[in-house]
Amino acid sequence: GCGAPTKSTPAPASSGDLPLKPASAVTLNILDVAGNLQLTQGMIDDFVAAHADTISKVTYSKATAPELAPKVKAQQNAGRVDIDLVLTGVDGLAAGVDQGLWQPLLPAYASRLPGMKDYLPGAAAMQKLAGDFGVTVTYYPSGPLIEYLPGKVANPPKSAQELLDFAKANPNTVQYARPANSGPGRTFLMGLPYLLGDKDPKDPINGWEKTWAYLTELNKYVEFYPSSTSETMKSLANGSAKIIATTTGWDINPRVLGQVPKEAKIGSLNGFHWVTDAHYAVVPKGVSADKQSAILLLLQEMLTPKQQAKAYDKGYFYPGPAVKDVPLSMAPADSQKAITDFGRTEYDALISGNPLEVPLDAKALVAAFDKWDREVGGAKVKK
Amino acid sequence: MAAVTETRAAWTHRLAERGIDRQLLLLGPALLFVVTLFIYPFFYGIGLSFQPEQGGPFEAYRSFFADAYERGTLTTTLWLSLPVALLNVGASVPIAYRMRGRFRGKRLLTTVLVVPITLGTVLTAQGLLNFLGPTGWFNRTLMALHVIDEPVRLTHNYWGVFFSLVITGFPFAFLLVLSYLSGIDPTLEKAAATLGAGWAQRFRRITLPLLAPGLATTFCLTFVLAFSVFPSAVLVGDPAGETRVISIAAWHAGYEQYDYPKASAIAVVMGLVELVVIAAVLGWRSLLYTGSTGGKG
Amino acid sequence: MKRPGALVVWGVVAFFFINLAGLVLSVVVSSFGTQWFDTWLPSGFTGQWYGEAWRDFGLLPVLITTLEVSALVVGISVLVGVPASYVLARRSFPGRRVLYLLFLLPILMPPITYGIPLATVLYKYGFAGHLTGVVLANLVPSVPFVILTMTPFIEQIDPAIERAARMCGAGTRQVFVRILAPLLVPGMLAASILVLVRTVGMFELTFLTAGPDSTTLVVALYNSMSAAGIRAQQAVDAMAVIYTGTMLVLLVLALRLVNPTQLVARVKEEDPA
Amino acid sequence: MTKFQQLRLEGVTRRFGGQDALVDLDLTIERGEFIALLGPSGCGKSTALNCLAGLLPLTAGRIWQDDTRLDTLLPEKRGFGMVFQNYALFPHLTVWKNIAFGLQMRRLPGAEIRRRTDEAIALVHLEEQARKLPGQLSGGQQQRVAIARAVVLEPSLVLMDEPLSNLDAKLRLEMRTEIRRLHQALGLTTVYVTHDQEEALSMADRLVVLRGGRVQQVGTPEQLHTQPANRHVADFMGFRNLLPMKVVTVGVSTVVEGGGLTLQGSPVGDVHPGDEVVAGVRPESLRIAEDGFPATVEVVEYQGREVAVEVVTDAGRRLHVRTADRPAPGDKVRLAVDPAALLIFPAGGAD
Amino acid sequence: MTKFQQLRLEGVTRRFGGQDALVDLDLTIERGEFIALLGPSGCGKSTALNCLAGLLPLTAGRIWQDDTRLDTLLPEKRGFGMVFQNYALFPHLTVWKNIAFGLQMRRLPGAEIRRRTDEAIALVHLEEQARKLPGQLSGGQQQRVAIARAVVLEPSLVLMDEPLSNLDAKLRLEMRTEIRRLHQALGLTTVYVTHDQEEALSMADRLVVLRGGRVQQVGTPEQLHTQPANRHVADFMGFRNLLPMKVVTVGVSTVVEGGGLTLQGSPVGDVHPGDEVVAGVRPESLRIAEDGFPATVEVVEYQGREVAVEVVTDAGRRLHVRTADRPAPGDKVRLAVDPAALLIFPAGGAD
Ligand SMILES: Nc1ncnc2c1ncn2[C@@H]1O[C@H](COP(=O)(O)OP(=O)(O)OP(=O)(O)O)[C@@H](O)[C@H]1O
Ligand SMILES: Nc1ncnc2c1ncn2[C@@H]1O[C@H](COP(=O)(O)OP(=O)(O)OP(=O)(O)O)[C@@H](O)[C@H]1O
Ligand SMILES: [Mg+2]
Ligand SMILES: [Mg+2]
Repeated sequence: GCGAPTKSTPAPASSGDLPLKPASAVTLNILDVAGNLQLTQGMIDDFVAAHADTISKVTYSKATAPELAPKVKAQQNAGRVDIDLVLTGVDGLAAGVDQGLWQPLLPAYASRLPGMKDYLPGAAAMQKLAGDFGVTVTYYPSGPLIEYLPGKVANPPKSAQELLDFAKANPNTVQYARPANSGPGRTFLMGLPYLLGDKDPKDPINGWEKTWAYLTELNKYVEFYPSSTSETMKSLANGSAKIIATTTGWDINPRVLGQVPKEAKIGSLNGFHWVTDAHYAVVPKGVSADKQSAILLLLQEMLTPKQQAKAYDKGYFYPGPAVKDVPLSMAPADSQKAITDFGRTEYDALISGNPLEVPLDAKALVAAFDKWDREVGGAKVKK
Repeated sequence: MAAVTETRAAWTHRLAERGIDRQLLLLGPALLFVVTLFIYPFFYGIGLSFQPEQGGPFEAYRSFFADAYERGTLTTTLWLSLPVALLNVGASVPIAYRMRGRFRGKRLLTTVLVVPITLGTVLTAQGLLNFLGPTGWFNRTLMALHVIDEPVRLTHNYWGVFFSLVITGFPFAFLLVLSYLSGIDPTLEKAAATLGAGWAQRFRRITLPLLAPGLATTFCLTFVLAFSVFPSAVLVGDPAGETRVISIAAWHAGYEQYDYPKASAIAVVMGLVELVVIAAVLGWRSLLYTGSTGGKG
Repeated sequence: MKRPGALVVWGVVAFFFINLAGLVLSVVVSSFGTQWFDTWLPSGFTGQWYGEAWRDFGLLPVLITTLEVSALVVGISVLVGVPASYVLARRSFPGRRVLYLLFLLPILMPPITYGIPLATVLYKYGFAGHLTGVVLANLVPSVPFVILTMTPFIEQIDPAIERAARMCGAGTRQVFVRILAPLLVPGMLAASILVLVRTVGMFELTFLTAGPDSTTLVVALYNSMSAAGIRAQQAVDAMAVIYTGTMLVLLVLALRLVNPTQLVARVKEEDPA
Repeated sequence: MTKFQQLRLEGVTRRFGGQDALVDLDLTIERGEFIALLGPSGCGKSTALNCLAGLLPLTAGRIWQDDTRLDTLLPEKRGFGMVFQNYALFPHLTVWKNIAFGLQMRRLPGAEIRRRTDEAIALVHLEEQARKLPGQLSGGQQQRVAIARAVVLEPSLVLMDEPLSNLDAKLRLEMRTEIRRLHQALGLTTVYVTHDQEEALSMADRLVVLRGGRVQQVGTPEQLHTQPANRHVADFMGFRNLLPMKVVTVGVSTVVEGGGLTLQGSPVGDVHPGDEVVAGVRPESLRIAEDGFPATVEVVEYQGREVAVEVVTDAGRRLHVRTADRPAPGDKVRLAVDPAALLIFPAGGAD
Repeated sequence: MTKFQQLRLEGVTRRFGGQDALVDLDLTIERGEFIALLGPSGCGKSTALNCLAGLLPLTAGRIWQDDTRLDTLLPEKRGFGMVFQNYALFPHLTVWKNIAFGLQMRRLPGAEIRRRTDEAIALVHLEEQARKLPGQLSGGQQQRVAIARAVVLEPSLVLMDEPLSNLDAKLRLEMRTEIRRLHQALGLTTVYVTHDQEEALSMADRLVVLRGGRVQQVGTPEQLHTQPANRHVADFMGFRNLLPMKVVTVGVSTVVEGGGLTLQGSPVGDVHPGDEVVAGVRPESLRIAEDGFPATVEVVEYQGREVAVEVVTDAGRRLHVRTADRPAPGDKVRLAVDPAALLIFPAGGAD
């Protein structure tokens, strides 16, 4: 049978023991739906260079998370899976779990991935979220944070209420992107219940009364919600927005890239909890045993501190490494330079000084998006 | 033997009278494509829309129509696509009409008019955001000229999507209209001129009716294009509000909620609405003259 | 021969184009800019974004695939679509309307309804995952598109001319090649350009059926635009410029070869005075 | 392309949405014959040609070429040539290419195509226009291209639909001669539609007169000219004066009277004393003669050697006369008619 | 729509890409005149009409309507009517609507439009076809629509480009009469292109003969018929026999000789003994007479009352003769020609 993804279709799961090493070198097709390659491509290329007998060649392709499931599903239905490894965020992972697309790697092969034992606490929490299917490869605490140009905002708000007051006083200058299209947008959304002390921060429909009230009130002073984070960055840079929502990565990387003036500053709201984020490696069902074994070897290597240090990148997923004891000094030189120039000393204190929370699961998140779209984003149109 | 050929001849003759003969084989390859590559997947999709996870076979449709927020996407989309299609076709006609005949620089002008077709959604979106944005050249110029004091907001709302659809849709319509127009015998207009018809009357009474079949097709195609707008509604529009078009709803259902039956149902609704509009247009067209648009010789 | 209408028309056209030029230019300028905040021009210029885009997406093979796919799709859909539209335009036979509707559907239905099952079918028979699959999938909306646009063109041609050709002993194939095709050139060109644009811009079907080595430019572009990750605006602009540049080259080539407005049948127009 | 011996039309009928354009046409065309179709505008001449060519499907009837049935064959398989009434030139091909087209379809060697095309172009005097497109030609030039395009193929049957209508007198005469010459030299069979009696009479071996889609008469030019089968054919063959009268006596010479005139003539078909009849006489058969009946000249039209005169008899009958004399309007003249030149048709006519 | 007194063409010239289609046409058309343009195919007749109608811009020259300059005016402002050689009927309008179109453009009241349209339809006998589209009409029917469409407007100037070429003889005669009648009744001014000399001679007040875009002669029908200005006009006016000869004596009667013949004729223009000349005689002016020169009959064509005969003189000259006698091919005949009927033109011709 073939067709659109349905939950029941079983795909051939190559269970049983995998060889330790592929019989002969394999080629891997890697699909990245999370922008993860920016952090890990170097690790993978290193591995391939060093272990040509295991992986002879890698092809990379990129897509957006929602497109992942249909594509994998179509291939699995037809019995020809040509995606061997997927690098994804929470959303893509969950979509695949929901559809039964992934090959469970854990706990069967946990022993082959010793690096998993050294996860940072936040990364470990994120790994729990992934269940048996994904292997966390990079991790960061994310946000919510606010960003502003010191020249335009002398007294940045220090709490959620102050942010609202600021928006009131300066209408149309506070911006966050539509959560469904933006990491900082959704982090801001998921972070609010903690800031406002909502009943159940994990239940957007029944537990977020204060959050929704707050967003509705804020909405009055927000001109519009861009559909990408880059847009908010642009607004900040050209002065049409004064305060925008951001995360650690979105703070550092755009400044490195010159999207946002270097002098931009971040601020945090009193009592915020980090809503963490991570990228996972998953293997679709139907991938041959040889390839799976090669992937396990690759992941094993990727979780070593030496490789993890590459995740510092240019601050895109700051800090980035998922495992302990990976100081910046281990990172490549250009990465170190970028972080030294554009990084912030206050991050260490903020990360250690605020609680870490895992994000909403996929279902709850979609529900939150939907509610946000209807009640906040869509409220601008008079129907 | 003779009798056999005779009956065969009679048989083909009878079929030919009903308009069936070997020429219809020319339809073959196209049919093959559509049947093998489209029909099955299409019915699969339709079938899927009647198999929601819970509820009866019409649950997916019911939930779409019961929810004002979802249902509203229909009007939103029509409110965007109908004016755009009308404007695109409507603007192409006078421009193309001016460009009949030969004149120097015609090829250049045509090329320039058709060039926006190459822009693609992304460049158009980026350009609109850059150019019409609050600090874009457009607002800068207007402010420099003191036409306005505050930047006007032309992106992330209805107008952003509208402009983007005009930019991508206009050359499309123009190219078709111009080509259709070139197929009309210019002598007919001359004849009308000698009968005292001024250019407006010539246009309305002669050119327009002869152009109508082409216009109908052009309108349908531009309309369909605008109706299924997706990327620009997200990129330069306000995807949660003003420009939450129906494809966003379908996308949302399919690729965010993973509710494929509902996504299919929305897509089917989309197709049906388009079909209604097109049927209206083609029905109107079939009332008009269709045939060759040349005179004698 | 100046009429007031003409002035208005050209005025509007000119306004449209000035803005359009500004729009395009703003992207081009931005793609060469280092930093561009609240100013008329970027603070500096660089070509680095193109280099980055080129490297990040391995654009050379992507461009080649794009060209191959679009040439194949355009060629096949014209070859298959024109004869079919001929029959639909010229002949009346039982079931003609049903067929017309059938050909209309693939254009009407968003790929979301049939994309996944289509990709499944193509994967099942081993077509998807490489060029063939991408081409086949793109033909699904393209063939009907050609049929739809060509029908009015064919109706415009005087059937007596075809009859004359038959009397000269030309069979159906020759009537097509020698008589109809040249007369339909403007139509076929218009249809081809539009199919080309649609194919190069067709994201969903291409993505669903493309393999790792058969992605086209638009897939790369969309990913640069909307895939997760932080990318410099300028890099996206650069990608968009590359995309547009490619299309522009194709379009100008096409227009050089044939002038869509000059229907050879109509040489009665005045020659330039 | 094989030469046939005979072409038989059996009950060929063509209807357009309930309206008859051609009814029950039976005709046998022998190889090498030159047949002219004549008849008033809209009588079905072009329809008949189109049916023969296979361009219009028959509503009923059959066409046989010797023993093969022709009406189910595609036009391009019949190997006929046709000059269309509205030319139907290929607008995108030059004159030369228009004419060469058929030869190219036959895949003849290039040299032969060139030779024959050039010959055909010379035949219709279009050497100077050979590189022009049809849209750049005058009406008559276009028509000549159409003729050349059809005859260059030397087809077994040529169908010509008013091929000379847009040519001037001189060229028309010349083309007539050329067409006849080709017809004879190449042993073609020709079916020729014309509205010009003189053309039909001078060129054809046999004439077919149609009216309202129905055959009125088939015969040699002479038969038609001298013995039209009914008053419609007579009307069409130039018997411009058709006078309703009554038969007085039948005998060696039949006498009819009416409208103040009593005339003698030759009956066509059965007439009996007392019958209502129509007496037909050509303008050129009316003589100005002393012993004739009186009439007054009303209109005189100059026509070169002769003048066309319209006269009114004393009883108010209007008659057309053609004469080399030059009467002036208002003149009183006396007119006579030779009994052999006055034909008497039953009034009902054989519709 | 105002009636004018005079229409003046001054040096009207039209070139198509370097090729002259009409050169330096000077012509004054008085109100109420009926002018016929004649000339061989491709001589520029349609071009002249199109220039007058404003459908083709002039390459040079001017057109004046009384004191207003016309050639800069848009066609729709000139208020002329035109019958196109290729009809140019509106394919999407029925016969009725095609004819009513011009009236509707004038915003006449509905009742009047209906009345006048119906009248025009009756005039051309198309009552039964009124609801058909042009594509469903026969060639002659289409042509009649074109005529009706132009005359229904009763324009101050009617331009007709071979309006009767596709009609049968009977209808053509009738239409001719109608056109003349309308011309006179409505006081129209008419410019009429035809390839049919007889038509031109019988209808027009003045004829303009063109050749290769240049005027050859302007005059009354009679002048043209009897005194063609040069051998080209003669050729065109039916002097089918044009014999290159040499002048022997000039005097009361000019004697020419050549090709074994010695003939007497009337010179047109200056000729001197010894000049190379062309002697022209119509086929109908050659008589079979005992005292004539001998010739052998080659071809005999039946043409109704008369036959067209091609003879060859003993010296091999080919001559066309029209006679009521019926010689048979191979017969020896003797031919004579009246000196008044033999015109002698200088050989150079006045091109
Ligand atoms: N558009 C054009 N381009 C080039 N040459 C042209 C064009 N139109 C007409 N001609 C040429 O101009 C000459 C005059 O053409 P015109 O149509 O006036 O002839 P005509 O006298 O009406 O002939 P006919 O009796 O055959 O209709 C012809 O030789 C024709 O080939
Ligand atoms: N497609 C059509 N639909 C309806 N009626 C038609 C169609 N074609 C021809 N007719 C009618 O059939 C009749 C015969 O037409 P046909 O063309 O054979 O006439 P014709 O003898 O060639 O006349 P002409 O001498 O005027 O060309 C005409 O009355 C015409 O109106
Ligand atoms: Mg006809
Ligand atoms: Mg002409």
